Formats: sequence, C-alpha cells, structure tokens
Amino acid sequence: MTVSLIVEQLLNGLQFGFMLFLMAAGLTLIFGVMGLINLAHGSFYMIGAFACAAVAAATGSYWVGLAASLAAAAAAGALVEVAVIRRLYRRDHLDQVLATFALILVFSEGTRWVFGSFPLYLTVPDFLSGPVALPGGIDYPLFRFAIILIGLVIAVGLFLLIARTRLGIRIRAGESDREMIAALGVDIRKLYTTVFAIGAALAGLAGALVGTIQSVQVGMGEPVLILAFVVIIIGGLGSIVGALVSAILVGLADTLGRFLLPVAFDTFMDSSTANNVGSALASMLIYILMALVLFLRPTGLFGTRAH
Amino acid sequence: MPEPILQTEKLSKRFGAVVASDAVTLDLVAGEIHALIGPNGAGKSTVIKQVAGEIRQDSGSIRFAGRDIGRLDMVARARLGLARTFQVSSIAPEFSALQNVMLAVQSVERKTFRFLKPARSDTSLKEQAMSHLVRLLLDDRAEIRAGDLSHGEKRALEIAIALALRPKAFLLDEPMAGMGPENTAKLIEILDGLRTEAPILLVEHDMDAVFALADRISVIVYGRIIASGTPEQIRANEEVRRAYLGDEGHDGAA
Amino acid sequence: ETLKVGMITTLSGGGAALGIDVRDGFMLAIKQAGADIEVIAQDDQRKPDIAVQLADKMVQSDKVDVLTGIIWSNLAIAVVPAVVQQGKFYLSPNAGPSLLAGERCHENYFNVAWQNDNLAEAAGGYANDAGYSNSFLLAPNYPAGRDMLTGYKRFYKGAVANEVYTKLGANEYAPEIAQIRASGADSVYFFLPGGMGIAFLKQYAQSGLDIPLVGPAFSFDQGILQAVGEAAMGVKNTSQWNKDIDNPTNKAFVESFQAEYGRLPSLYASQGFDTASLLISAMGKASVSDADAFRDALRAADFKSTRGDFAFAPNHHPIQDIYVREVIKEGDVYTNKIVGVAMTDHANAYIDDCQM
Amino acid sequence: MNREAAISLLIAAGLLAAPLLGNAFDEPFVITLATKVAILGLAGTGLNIALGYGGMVSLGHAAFFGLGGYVAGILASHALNYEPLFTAPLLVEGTTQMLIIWPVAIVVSGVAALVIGALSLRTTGVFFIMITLAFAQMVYYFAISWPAYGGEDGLSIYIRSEFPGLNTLNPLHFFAICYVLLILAIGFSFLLSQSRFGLALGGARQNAQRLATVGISPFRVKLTAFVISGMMAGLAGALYADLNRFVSPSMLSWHTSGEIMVFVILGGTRRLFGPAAGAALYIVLENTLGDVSEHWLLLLGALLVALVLFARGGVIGILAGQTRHA
Amino acid sequence: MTALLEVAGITAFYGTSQALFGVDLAVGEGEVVALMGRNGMGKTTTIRTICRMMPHREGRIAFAGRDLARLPSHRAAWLGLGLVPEGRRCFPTLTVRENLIAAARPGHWSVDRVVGLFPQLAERRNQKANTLSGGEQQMLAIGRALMTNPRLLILDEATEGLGPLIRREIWSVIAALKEAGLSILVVDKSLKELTAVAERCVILEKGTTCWSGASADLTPALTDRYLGV
Ligand SMILES: Nc1ncnc2c1ncn2[C@@H]1O[C@H](COP(=O)(O)OP(=O)(O)OP(=O)(O)O)[C@@H](O)[C@H]1O
Ligand SMILES: Nc1ncnc2c1ncn2[C@@H]1O[C@H](COP(=O)(O)OP(=O)(O)OP(=O)(O)O)[C@@H](O)[C@H]1O
Ligand SMILES: [Mg+2]
Ligand SMILES: [Mg+2]
Repeated sequence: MTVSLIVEQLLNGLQFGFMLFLMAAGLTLIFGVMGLINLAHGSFYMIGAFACAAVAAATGSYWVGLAASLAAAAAAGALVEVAVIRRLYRRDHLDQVLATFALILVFSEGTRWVFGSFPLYLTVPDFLSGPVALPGGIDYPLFRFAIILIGLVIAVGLFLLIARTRLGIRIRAGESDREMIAALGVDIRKLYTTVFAIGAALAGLAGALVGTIQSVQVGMGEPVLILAFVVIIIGGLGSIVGALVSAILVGLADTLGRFLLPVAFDTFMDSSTANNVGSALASMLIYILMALVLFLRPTGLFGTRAH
Repeated sequence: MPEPILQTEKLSKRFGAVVASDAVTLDLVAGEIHALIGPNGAGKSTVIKQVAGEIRQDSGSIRFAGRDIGRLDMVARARLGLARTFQVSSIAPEFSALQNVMLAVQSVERKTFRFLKPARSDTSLKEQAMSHLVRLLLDDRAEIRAGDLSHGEKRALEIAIALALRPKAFLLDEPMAGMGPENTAKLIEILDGLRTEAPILLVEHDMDAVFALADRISVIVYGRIIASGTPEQIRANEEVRRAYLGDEGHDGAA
Repeated sequence: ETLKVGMITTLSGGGAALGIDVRDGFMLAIKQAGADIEVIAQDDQRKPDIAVQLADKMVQSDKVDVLTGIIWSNLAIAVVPAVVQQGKFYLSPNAGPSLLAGERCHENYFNVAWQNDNLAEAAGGYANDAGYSNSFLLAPNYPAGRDMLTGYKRFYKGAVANEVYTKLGANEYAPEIAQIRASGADSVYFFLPGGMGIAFLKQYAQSGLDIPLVGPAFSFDQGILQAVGEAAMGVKNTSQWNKDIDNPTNKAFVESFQAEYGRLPSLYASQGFDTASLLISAMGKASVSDADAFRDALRAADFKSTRGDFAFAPNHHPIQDIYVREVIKEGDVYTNKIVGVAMTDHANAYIDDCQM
Repeated sequence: MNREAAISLLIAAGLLAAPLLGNAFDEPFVITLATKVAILGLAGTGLNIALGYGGMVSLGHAAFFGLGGYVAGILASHALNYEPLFTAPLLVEGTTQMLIIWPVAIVVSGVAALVIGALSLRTTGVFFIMITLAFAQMVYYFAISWPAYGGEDGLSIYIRSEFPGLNTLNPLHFFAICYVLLILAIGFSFLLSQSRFGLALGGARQNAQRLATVGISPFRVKLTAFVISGMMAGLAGALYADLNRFVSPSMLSWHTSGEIMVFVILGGTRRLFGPAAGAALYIVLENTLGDVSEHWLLLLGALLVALVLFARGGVIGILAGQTRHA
Repeated sequence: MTALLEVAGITAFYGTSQALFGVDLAVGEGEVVALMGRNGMGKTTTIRTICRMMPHREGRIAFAGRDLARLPSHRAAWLGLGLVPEGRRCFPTLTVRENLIAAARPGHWSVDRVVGLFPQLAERRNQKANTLSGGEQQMLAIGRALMTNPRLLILDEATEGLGPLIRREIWSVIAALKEAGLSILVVDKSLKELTAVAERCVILEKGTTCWSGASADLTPALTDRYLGV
C-alpha cells in the first residue's frame, strides 16, 4: 500500500463527502431547518437528473440541462408544498411520512411513464471531462473537483441564508411556532412554499450533478434519501456546518472503510473470509457511525434541537 | 430548630459566562414555607431545577430526607418525595385533567407496571385524583383535555398533580403566575394549609402571596443569596428593596 | 386446449426494464406462432415475498400450468422450489442460481437462459485467450456477486491482483478505481449489473485509467448501453446472444421485435422469446396434462433458438455457445458486435450435484 | 357501543369472512391474502404500541420482524436437514413445531428490541427514527452478506411448520392460526392501553418530563413498550416466514419497516384495528390496482396521498370520527 | 369617533365546543382598554380571534375600518396589530436579537430601543431564547411585539412572572406608550395597575361581555361578582 494510494483515498473520501453534502443540501433546508419530514426528497433528486438528461440531450448543452434540473425540481417542490404538505402542517408529523411516502410512488412511476424504464444518458461535458494530474502522480477526475467546489459554494450560501438573513431567521422561527410568526406579520405560507421549492431545487441540482457521473434511472433517489437523512442527523438538525462536517465524516468513513477493512481483517483471518467480513462491515459502517454518534450525542454533532 | 428535611450546600451552576447559581446554601424544615425571591434571571428556577434533578450542579451538594441526592436523577428524587411544579406548565396535553392527576396517584402507589387491569375501572385511583381537582376548583374541568384548558386552569392542574404526589417537600416555581385574583386567593389558602403536610420551597413574584405565606424568605440576586430571614427582616432590608422589592413590601404590609 | 402461463416478473420500479423485455420477447413469440397460450403477467416489485404470493395465486386461483418470468436469483430461489413441488413447470427466462442447478434441481424446472456462472466462466476463458495474467476482480457483496467471481476464477488461469466486494447498490466507485490503479493489474473483471455498472463505467472512463475491462453481458445490455454511452466503447463482454448472431430465427426475431416495439431487443428479450419458443415446441408434442410427456418434450428442446444450437444438460440448464462481444457504435446507437467465441457447447459446473 | 367499536367488530368479521368466502367460491388466493393481512396487521399492531401509544416512531421494526422470520427459517431448515444448531455446550436441534418456534422468535426479537431500544431511547423525535433505522440497516446488511443462511438469496423452508391438531398446509387452518393471534394481540393492546401502564405510556409519549417529575421513569416505561412491540413484530415475522415458506433479507429492509409504518398510519395510529385495516386496504389495493394499469404504483401513490389529505386519523379516523382513547 | 378596534357579538369554537358566546369590545384611537375575567372565561380566545389565530363564527371584527373576517393573521398584523401572547411563545431556537428582528417592521422601535427598555436583554443578545429565565422571556415577548411598531398593542398577561420592579417599569412603559398615542388592549391579573392605566374595562364571563364601562365605574361589588375579589 503506497502513500499515494492513501492520499488518493483520502481525497476520494473528501470528495464523496462533498457529494453527500450536495445530495443532502436540499434536505438540510426542508428537514433540518423547516422541520418537515420529506421522504420524497429522493424524487426531487431524480426529477433533477431526468430533467437535466432530457434537456441536455435535446439541446446538446449540459448547462441548459442543469438549469432545467433546477427549474423542474423547484416546480415539483412548489407543487408538492402547495398541494400536499401545506395541508399537513397542523397535523401529526406522521401524516407527512405517509404523504411523502406516497409521493415517492407517484414520482417514480410517473417518471417511468414519461421516460420509460431504461436509464438515460447523461455525461460529463467536454471541458470538465477527464483527469487532472496532481502532484505525487495522482490522476484525479476534473468533474469531481467541480463537485467539491459547487458543494462548498452551496454550503457557504446555505449557511449565510440560514444564519445571517432575515429570511433564515423567519424560517427557523416558523419551524418552532408557525402560528406566532404569522401573528407577528410574516406570510409564513408563502415563505415556506418558497423555501421548500429552493430545497427541492437543490436536490434537483444534486441529482443532475451526481447523475452525471453515476446513473440516471428510476429509483436512483431512494438510496440517496437514506444517506441524506443520515448525514443531516449526524450533523444535528438545523446546522449547516454540522451537515457539512458530517457529510465529510461519512464520506471518509465509507471510503476508508471499504478500502481498509478487508485489508485489516486480512491480517488475522484467511483472506476470503476477511474479504467477506470486511466488506460486510464496510457496508454497515455509516450506520454504525450514526448509531455511535447518536448514542454519544443524542442530538447529533452540532445539534441543539431535539425535534 | 428541627433538622432540615432539605438542605443545599454551596450549589453552583454556570452557563457560559452567566453564573446562574453561586454557592447557594438553603434549607427547608418541616412545617414551614420558605420563599425564594429575587429579580428575573437571578437563578431561582435554576435552584429548583438543581434540587429536582433537571440540571446537575457544577459543585455543591443536596441532602434530602437524610440522604445525599446530588447524583440521583429526577425520577429517583421524585420517588423520594420531592414534588415540583414548573414555571411553564408541564402537563400531558392529550390526557384529561383527571388522567393527569391519576398518573401522579398511581406513581405514589408504585403500581405502574400493571398491564391488564383497566385503570378507569379502578375507582380508588379515580376518586383520589378527583379529590385533588376538587381542591383546586377544577372538578368541572376533569374530563377536559388538559391541552384545551385555559392558561390559568393549566397552572391550577399543575398544582393538583403536585398535591397528588403527597410528597415530603414541595418545590413550587411561581404557582400563582397566570392565576386570576380569585384563584390566587384560593391557592394562598391551600398552600397555607399544606405547610403542615409538607414544607414548601416557594418561588414567587407575587409579593402579596409571599408575605402572606412565608415563614422565611431568602433573596437571591445574580445567583447569590444576599439575604435570608423573616418577612419583616426582608421587608426592612435596604439592599433587597433596591434590588428587587422597590416599595412593594410596604404595600404588602398595608 | 389453452395453456395457461403465469408470468411473475418485475414490471415496476428500478428493475422494470428487464422484466418488460422478458415479457415483450415472450409475448412476441406467442403472437408470431399464434399459439393457444393465455399469459397472466404480474408485477413482483422485485420483492421475494410478493413473488411467492403471486406464485400461490397463480397456482391456486388462476390454475396456471406453467410459470415463468422471474428475473432475480433471490426471487427464483424463493418461488421455484415450491412451485415445482406442486407439479407445475417452471421455465426460467433469466435467473439461474447454482442452488437450482445443483442441490435443489428439479425435473420440472428448466432454465432457458443460462446457469448464473456461465457468462462469468466465459469471461474467464476469454481472459486466458486475451493473455491476461493479473486480473482485478470487482463485484457487489451478495451471493450472485460472489458466484460471478467464482465462475470467472473457475476458468481463468492467471493471478488475481485483488478481489473487491462493494456494497450492493453502490454508485460511487472512486475508491475501487484508486485500488485498481494501485494494484498493477493488467485487466479488470467486473460484475456490476444495472445502475452500478453505468456508474462504474462512467467513472472509470473519467479516471483516465486504460486497463482493459471485461465482464458478463449484464452491464452491456441494449437498454443500459445507451445510458453509458462513449464510456463503454470497446469494452469486451461475454454473452450467449447478440443481435448479429447469424441465423434466420435471430434475424427474424430482431427485425420483428424492432417492428413491434420500436426498440432494439436486449439479451433479456431474446431469452423471453426463446422461453416461449421452447414452450410452444413442447405444446406441439404433448399435452401439459400429461406431465411426463410434456417434460420429455421440453427436455428435447426441439425449438429454433435465437442463439443457434441449444440443448439441455442433464440438470435442465442450457448447453450453448458463449460469445465475446465488443461495444460499438452504429450510427447514434451503442450496441454490441460479436468478436469471437469464448466457449462452445458450454454446460455448467453443477451437473454432478443434481440428482433428479 | 361507540362507533369505533362497531367498526372494529366489522373489520374483524370481514377479515374472518373473506377467506371463508374465498374457500366457498374456490378462490383460495383470497385466503392467502387474508392471512397476509392478519400477519402484517399483527406486525402493525406491535408497531402501534411503540409508535401509537408510546410515541416512539421506529423505522427499525423490520429488524424484529425479520429476526422472527429468520428464527423460524433457521430452526426449520436445521430440522429439515437434520443438522443440529449447536452441538456444544449442549445439543440444540432445529424444529418445525410452531409452538416452539414462536416463543423462540418472541424471545429473540424481544432481546433485540431490548438492546436496540435501550440504546435508541437516549434520543427522541426524528433522531429516534433514524437510530432505529440505523440498527435495522446493520442487521439488513449483515444478513445480505452473511453467507451461512443464504445471504441475499434468503432461506427456503419448503414445508410449513406444524401446529398440533391442525393441518398448517391447509390454507384455512393456517389462516385461523394467524387470525387468532392477531385478535389476541389486539385484545392485549386494548388492555394495555387502558391499563395503568398504558396511562404511564401515554404520559411518556406526551410529556416525558412530566412523567419523570411524578416519579415514573419514562425510560423504563418506553423500553418496556418497545420490547413488547418488538416481540409482536417478531412473532409476526415467524408467521410470515411460514406463510411464504421462505425468509430473506428483504424482510429486514427499511422498505419493510416503512410499509409496516404505513399500515399503522393508514389505518389510524392508536386505533386498535388501525394496523389491520391499513394492511387490508394496502394489500387489497396492491392486488387489484395491478390489473388496472402497468403504472399502478402511480395510482396507489395518488390514492394514498388523497387518503392522507382527506382522511384525518387514517381509515378508522374517517369512519369513526376524531375521538379516541388517549 | 369610530373605534380603532371594534369587536361586536363574536362567537367562537374550539372544534365543537363553544368558547365565546358574544363578545363586544372596542378600543378607540389612543385608548387603553383592560380585558378582565376569571380564568377560562375567554379573554385569550377573544384575543386570538382578533389576531386571526382562530376564526370567529358570528359577529364582526373591524380594525382601522377594515373587516378582519377574511384576512389571514399576517395581514391583520400588517394593519398594525402587535401581540404579546399568553405564555410568551418566544422562538426558542432563535437568539434574543433574532427574536427581535424576525418580524420587525420599520418605525420607532428598534433593537437598541428595546434593549434600552430592558437592559437585562442587552447582555443576553446572543443567548438562545429557550435558555432565558421566565421573566427575561416575558421581556423579550414584549420587545418583539414592539418591534413590529403596531398601532394597537395587545398584551395578554404581559407582566406574568415579572418581579415587582420590572412590573412597575412595564406599567410605566404602558403609560408612556399611551402618552405617545398607541392604543392598547391589556389582560392582566393585577386590578390596581390595570384600572390606573386603562380608561375603560371590559369584563368577560363565560364567553360573553357581561360588563363594560369606564374604569372609574368599576365598583367593588362588580369586581367581587365577576372577578372574585
Ligand atoms: N441553559 C442556559 N444557558 C445559558 N444561560 C442560562 C441557561 N439557563 C438559564 N440561564 C440563565 O441563568 C439565569 C438564571 O435563570 P433562572 O431561570 O434560574 O432565573 P429565575 O430566577 O428563575 O428568573 P425568573 O424569575 O425570570 O424566572 C438567567 O439569566 C438565564 O438567562
Ligand atoms: N385549544 C383549546 N381547545 C378547546 N378549548 C379551549 C382551548 N383553549 C381554550 N379552551 C377553552 O376555552 C375557554 C376560554 O379559554 P381562554 O383561554 O380564552 O380563557 P382565558 O380567559 O384567557 O383564561 P386564563 O385567564 O386562564 O388565561 C376555556 O374554557 C378553555 O378551556
Ligand atoms: Mg424562573
Ligand atoms: Mg388567557
């Protein structure tokens, strides 16, 4: 095992962390800050990816595709909020679970209806394509650097939005007492629709970007949903910094785990068992991490809210 | 003086830069009402919370009924006989007022882990609970969802629950707050009679009530007890006047 | 009389493309032959418990004579033993788990596609021919994944640089690609079906690595290839079927499938088609009510397969040629071209485990 | 009799009548479906104790359901292969007797619930949802990649386990077993919800701090309920294994947890027959919509959304009105 | 003179249970009106309907000449209603400063003026509201309502839990606000201060207005009958 391999894996972990943050960014807003349980987050992610793929194929421009992913997911988000979520604020949280669970079915099957059952083509635009050479002889895909960069920009943007703007203050106020903030003169309904749409748009953007290097297919949002929840919960609700830190932590743990665990077990058992046990453990790793964090800090790393 | 049932020794608690309680030494002896007064944010609730076990003191010790309870959790302290009310009403909102009190009664009976016998057919449980509601003029609200009670009614329910615990000592955090004049008068009467059942550590901003009830008063400012004595001594204390009472004490005497 | 077929397959959710192709291929054959077959096709949602219940329903309520359609090995293992025990026939158009080929084989169970290991074994054989001597192996961590590596190693004679199992459903392969880069391997054998393969191939292409890839056909099937695009170009993969196999049945199949459904047929479509053809051939010879005769008719495999010569091994799994294909671009469409034969008349490794 | 009681009786009768009619009209599959409703209703009834009465929204009940299933599967497969489970320190053989399998399933899932619950109850709210999910996912991935009992492929039982005096292979007999267990579980839930413990549990759900200050430990109350809840789910899992004659990791997946939760919410949380009604509705939809369209999942989703929006308090909620026993 | 706030014959329900059976009340421009009644008589419910936090069924509520019946609560607030709710309801996860600026509207009151009024809040500007003492939260709730620069300030038990000195301070602030021309509707338990500052009193009994008139006319007989003192 060489130093450059380890460095590269660290870089991979970091990059995966940013990717996770990107996938979780929309949910941070909707779930972490607004406090809505939205299982259909993965659907917005999928809608973004499909919109990007379809529009990029039709227009030949990746950028137009990205814009379409934002627009389509935001529109879907606004629609969902106005038609469904808005009617559930006064209800039990569990009704949100059931409603958004049902929305997953609607969106997944609807997408399959429109686009068919086959995965769509979406690939890295030419000028972001291919590897760059890093010192130490590591080739690293350029697109992945772009993802890190975009992740950072979104992290900073979200942080400022939530922590520093009046809009952010109002969203947080609405999370704890909608009735009161309205009685003080804030149009919380419109605000929530807007922010929900922004959250959905971020999910859509993530779907487009990540779909570019993964696959664009029906059902792609489901694993993302769980991952995104894991990231936000580990970070602590409502904390953007927490979400970012936790995404990187999960990214590093997952990457290093799948790479090092089999090797580690190899030192004291025969290699095929080691491989089995190691990779089994690696696939459980982020859940072990989450359970551990919550056991030690029941409101997540940066969380204060116990909701 | 008899042996105190409750005794705190140099309780301290900091929240960042705020010293919420600073070496608070207090006691409560049988048969008395000991009022703890002081300006807003002085640390009265913090003392109550530390004694009840909601927050852990940074240093200092708490003795209750002859044992050191400083490391016990809330449940254990309640079981030893400490009944506490909250400054902001804390009730089970979906239960009826009666069920809220029943919960306290069954806890006293130590019969919680009964799975099969219906609680409502348990007439003694119900009757006992009802008697406490009657005491607080809540009997006609017994079947109302506690969350639907008016603010003042919730405050009264909170007291009823504490009464139902039949404790060895009461910790009451602003019991009069939110109660109308009539209920305040009623509550003064109740507390007055209660002191023989169990002593009361009373936090209250209603000076009429405090001076009507207290055997002893301690004044806390910036987390520190600055004076402790009989109502007359406190009323006469210049420092207390400046920090908290203004000329309130005089009105109370008038 | 009318033969009733119950088709349990995946028609919704992520894996639906495969089920739909099997069904469409199957229906096409019936339509062309004008056979007197009633097909009840239902969606298993890719859940084993649903599949089991559908099988119960088809057997108990619909009173079907033959079942077919299952795509996934774990569903097949759940459904097939109970069905064949009740005297029904099961024709597998896709899944071929080793358990059903060996230990739990049954006289009423016929696999018309392959035994799971077949394409992997062929890939191992191809690796020898190509002169690879140090392969990096990659598969998801579940039984089929492990079988696919075992199959490869059964025929591959070179050294193994590393053997890596990833989480089932993983979409992120940067860590594995880094390991490949560091391993000094001269070839990469991988089995990553569906979206996993798309993600891996795209990321591999972006990484700048140029170690040759080889794998079974599942990541290179017609439906998936369009999504991978350029990144798959030139990759070698093994399959028992391709649209350019030169025989009249296949030619007619490819043309009529395209005419009927407006898309190129996939591997799965061909398997669905062959399954139906086998069934129709048996119907012509015997009535399903005479189970022994019908079974003999099936065993004879007296039908024209899209892949050319086809026969059943003693454990009712195919004996067939397996080809090496290369991904090419025809006009705008990515597809495969046969570039060689990896194995001829290949059967499977479990014949001796099967007692029927 | 109040309205909810009448509706409950109707549901119980309907669930009993369906398979009898199915049998009479030679539609045996109806029996299978009714059995499935009874079993999943049982799992939901278990979850309802944690989620409804205790306010512990567990997204990890698939772990208990699946463990129950694996207990049945493993015991039965050892018995069928004549391989003992353990030889040391003492010989433990497999078995196909339901009366042995059930207690084992209940104990195993109960112990799992005890451990998972004790660790998870440090958290509340959505953190609790996620930590229970985390534990279930660990079990799930373990089952997938652990080859001894089939990994992802699962484990076939081939022959349904036996119950003295009944022929479990007869669908009606097997249904009867599941139905009786469901009714027993619902009856137990009823008693529990009305008992002193139920009162304390409700208190813990609504305001744990209040419960603690009256001297009842919310942790102990909740943990007890969680364990009972897990045990019921485990028993349901054992029955489900026998229904399908098959267990696989999919029983452990978060979809299963989600589905059981959907049954409960759909039927109405804290309604005694809510989970059974929810399971019945969902399963009927699942089995009929497929014939309407290939895109039946879309229809199902739309129907569920409509139900949430217009049926407050679930199916039983619209039928019986808002009031319910707290 | 038409009143700034006019409430006539309103009834209101919680679900199926009726809480208000016909409440009449008016607050004139620049006037301070006290709303009184025993616990549970409907004071808070009346205020909630005025602020549109719940609908009324019959009757009319008009503010500044506009019928409030169809307005959502934020629109009513825009017209100039400023509420200090019962039970404080500060936003717990927001800091003191954030609580103040969350719903601020331009005008006389600013963060600096509010913390000038309650110096204790100044030191706790960046402390989360849920860690404030009860009295501090009460100050924050008052400050938050002032920050909306209302035309009518509604105080529902605004001195609850405040120490004597601060309470006195609040009453003098109310008097000062009144001087400055603000209209105020106030619910409080201390009769003496109420009658000192309010021109008029309205007493509720079981959800109806049972007496209203000038503070001066509030005889001991009346208070004994309706308030129990
Ligand atoms: N968790 C906390 N973090 C920071 N500061 C805190 C916390 N809890 C309490 N404080 C501070 O400690 C001080 C004492 O609070 P406490 O609630 O004991 O006051 P109090 O005497 O009960 O006041 P009041 O009469 O207004 O209820 C207050 O200034 C409060 O802001
Ligand atoms: N959310 C609710 N649901 C049902 N009934 C309610 C609700 N809130 C209040 N009530 C009932 O309405 C009546 C009036 O309550 P309201 O809060 O208006 O009284 P109040 O005069 O403000 O009393 P207090 O002085 O105790 O605050 C009471 O009988 C109360 O029980
Ligand atoms: Mg206090
Ligand atoms: Mg009130």
